[in-house]
Amino acid sequence: MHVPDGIVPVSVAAGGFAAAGGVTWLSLRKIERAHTVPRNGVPKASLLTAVFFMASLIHFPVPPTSVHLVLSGLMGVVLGWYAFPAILVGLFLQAVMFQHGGLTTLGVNACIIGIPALLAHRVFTLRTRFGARRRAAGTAALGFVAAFVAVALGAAAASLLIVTTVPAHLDAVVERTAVTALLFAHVPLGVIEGMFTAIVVLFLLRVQPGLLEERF
Amino acid sequence: MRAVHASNLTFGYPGGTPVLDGVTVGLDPGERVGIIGPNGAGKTTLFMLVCGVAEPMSGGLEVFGQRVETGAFRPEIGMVFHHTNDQLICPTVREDIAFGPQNIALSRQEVEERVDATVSATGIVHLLDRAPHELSSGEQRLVALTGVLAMMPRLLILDEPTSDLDLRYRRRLIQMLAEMKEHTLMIASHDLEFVLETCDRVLLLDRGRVQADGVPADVMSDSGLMEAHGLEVPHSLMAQWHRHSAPAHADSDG
Amino acid sequence: MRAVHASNLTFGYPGGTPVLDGVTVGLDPGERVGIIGPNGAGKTTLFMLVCGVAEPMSGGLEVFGQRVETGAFRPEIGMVFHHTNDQLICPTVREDIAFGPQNIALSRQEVEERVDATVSATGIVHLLDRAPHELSSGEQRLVALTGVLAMMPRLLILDEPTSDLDLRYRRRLIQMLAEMKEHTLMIASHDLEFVLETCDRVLLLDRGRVQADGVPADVMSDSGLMEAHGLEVPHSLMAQWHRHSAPAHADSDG
Amino acid sequence: MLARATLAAPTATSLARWEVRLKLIGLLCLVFAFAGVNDVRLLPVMLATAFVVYRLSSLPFRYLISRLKVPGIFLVALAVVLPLFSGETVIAQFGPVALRLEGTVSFVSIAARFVSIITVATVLFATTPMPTLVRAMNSLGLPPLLGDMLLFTYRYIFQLAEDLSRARTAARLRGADLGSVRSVKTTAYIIGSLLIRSNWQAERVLAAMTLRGYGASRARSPRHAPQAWDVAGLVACVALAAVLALFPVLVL
Repeated sequence: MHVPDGIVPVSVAAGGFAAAGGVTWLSLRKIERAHTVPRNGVPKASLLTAVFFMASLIHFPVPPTSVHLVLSGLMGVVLGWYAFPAILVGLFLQAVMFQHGGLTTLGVNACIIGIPALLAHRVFTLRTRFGARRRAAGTAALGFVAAFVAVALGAAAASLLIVTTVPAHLDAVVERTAVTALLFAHVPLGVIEGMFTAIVVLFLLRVQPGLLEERF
Repeated sequence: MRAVHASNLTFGYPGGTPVLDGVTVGLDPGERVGIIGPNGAGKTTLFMLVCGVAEPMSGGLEVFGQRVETGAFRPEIGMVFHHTNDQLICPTVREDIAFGPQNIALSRQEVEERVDATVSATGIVHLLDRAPHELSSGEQRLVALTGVLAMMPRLLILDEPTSDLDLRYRRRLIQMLAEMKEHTLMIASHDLEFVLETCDRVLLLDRGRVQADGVPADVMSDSGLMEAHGLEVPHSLMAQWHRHSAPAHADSDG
Repeated sequence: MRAVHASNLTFGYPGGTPVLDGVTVGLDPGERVGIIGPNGAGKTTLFMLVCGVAEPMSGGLEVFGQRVETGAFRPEIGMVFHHTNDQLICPTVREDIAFGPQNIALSRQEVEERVDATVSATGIVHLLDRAPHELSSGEQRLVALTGVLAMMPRLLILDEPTSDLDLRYRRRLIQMLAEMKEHTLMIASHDLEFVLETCDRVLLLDRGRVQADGVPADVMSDSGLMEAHGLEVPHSLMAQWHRHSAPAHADSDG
Repeated sequence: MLARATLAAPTATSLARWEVRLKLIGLLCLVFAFAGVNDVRLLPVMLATAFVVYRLSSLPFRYLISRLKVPGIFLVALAVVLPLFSGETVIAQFGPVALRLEGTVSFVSIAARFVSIITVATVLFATTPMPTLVRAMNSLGLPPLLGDMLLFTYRYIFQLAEDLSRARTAARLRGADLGSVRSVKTTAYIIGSLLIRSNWQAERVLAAMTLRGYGASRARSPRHAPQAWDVAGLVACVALAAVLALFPVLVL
């Protein structure tokens, strides 16, 4: 789901940075509005980002290969507006430490993963509409949906981008097949992400519901 | 058959000095062995090898007569980590203790029985519905121990079991260990008094080698040996010396 | 002017039993006060109040004659946390030690001088370019202490400073504290021998109250008092008793 | 895994001593110019530039190879897809399999860009300690909050790597099979536990930072006055980048 260096034209890379810059600016503004001392949220956001970073290195076997978690949905759910800066930081560190993703494509990747994360957050806030009796089931279901949708959106964006920008000589049919194939390849990941996120949010709901409520 | 049999065990990272440098040691079933030594002596590494988590560079290692295969699951080996925090992962204490038994595919009823039995043995029934994360460090250590005991290990490994414990929990642990007659114990600890109270044999590990092996009171009262390895003779052994020498004159004190 | 003056200090969480329940205590500048008691006695909470991290429910609190305002930065108060890992926040030791001095807006040169001076005082020059996560727990504790000392605090608070320390580092710490004549010290520790060696006064805290306050050897040798609060008379004090009684007959031992 | 990923210790070469902000701008200019290279004739120039920069850094080539390994898998995939399926001009036919010109060309240029960018980026990050780099980015306009988050995250991922690995080991010793999809629940519990613990730890970290004056005043970032040498390096990079970027315009 990460677009590596050297693939997309420089105009797309630049566009990615511009968009990511805009969303970051918006996120920071929202954070500043919500807090008297915005910097006090930094340790929390950073430590949780570190957890997500480590979690995204865990592989699950999906024969014939294995997948690793993206966690865009869960990050949105837990971090709120901090999710976008957090994802930017995580992607930067991944690119620098593992050459996973890319440096020139950092902006593009941040948008592919970060914007769905913000969306996932919106989806997840719907859980307040569930009554106390169905709170757990509703939280789990929305956790699943939020994560699945975030992965699906990210995968769709990445696939479209790669297929349309890379080989200038593919015909339309092949292109469409490639996009569809890439999308379907992401279905197991979406399901695993959804399950994973649902279990984590249920866990947090039972042990420390505050982590799902507060927008530090 | 020996409980643990390590011969010439060596472990290290490429390019570095070896963490374990030819450790040969045998433990009989039911022995309670304390492992002392300064930080970085190789205590935790030895445990990781015995548990099959890390792979030795060379040397042989058998537990209960069976070669330790790296990565293979051996339910008869239980380990309570120094950082017990990392060992407690379920939303409630009850689930956490059931975690191990569930993994070895026991029936639901068997799992429940195991949980009940272990929990009442360690006296933490009142904690069952709490989240492990909100417990005090002493309680966490008891829960981690209970979770390991629920696997019914024959070899129980404790890494710094008294760190962060206050005296009440420390005493409780000493008492519990005293009652566990059928387990083979390996205990690494900086708390020499604790080792003195719970173990019937001690290994002094330093620079990856066994520097001494014997009866705890003997090894630990050897001030030259202890100081050579960054340790001190525990105060109680110094007091003991006085006590030993005192009785003849006890009447003149009264 | 007293270094610390707390009067009837109370702290708790809504609906729970109070963590501190009317603590009144005064420390003179230069005093070295050990705080002992079981887990949950309120030691760390007391420190959090003195540092201005938490807000008391009621009661008065002054440090060096000035009221403690919650959240206000008081560079003259330094605290080394129990979990030193939480305190080492920069990617390298050098930056971590410079973190505090930089925050009080010293010039670059002043910051460097402070770092150099403190680092050589605590003897960790060789660690400067290492990352905190690759240090041993003993080294981490020294670095955290250095980072706090670089702020030149007058009141130094240490929470369980010997936890996870092996004897080499423990001895080094004792020596360093002995040389720091001008600081007022507050030390919470389960390591009673350490308190005995470093402090000239001890407070026994339990259930949120000061249960005893006096000379360490006196308070800690009172076995009835100690046991009532989940503590034990340290072995060295028991040995001392023997030593005190022994001399008259010393010749007959030789 | 993380231990191997740790950045190489910055070496004492000229590139390590290059004033960080100028180095950052210079090398990033090169990287983005590389990303825009489409003309096949420029590929050798680009690769040569990357090679020279890497030589100047004195980093061992083994290190670069190790950095290229992981993302190289993606290249291998492209090496199969593009030359065989993209384009109409067949240059070679092996039974049903045809090697096509356009696909081969686009694969070669993607691969060249990819290798060049990673080479220069590796130099940038391996010769600059992360904190210095972030400080420089801050002084070039990166919002302070983002810089702080970057440094904190970087600081604590190593601790979390250890926590996570211990937690997984502990679970495995209690019989958990972490190599299966069924382990999703166990892994979710472990991550949930780490989130809760990190949340509490963050409170302690904040307290510790506040006690050392975090936020009391804006820390000054250390600045070295750039030497002529530093500026020359920047000029060279920008000039090269400009040539690469403007070549198509100039030639036409």
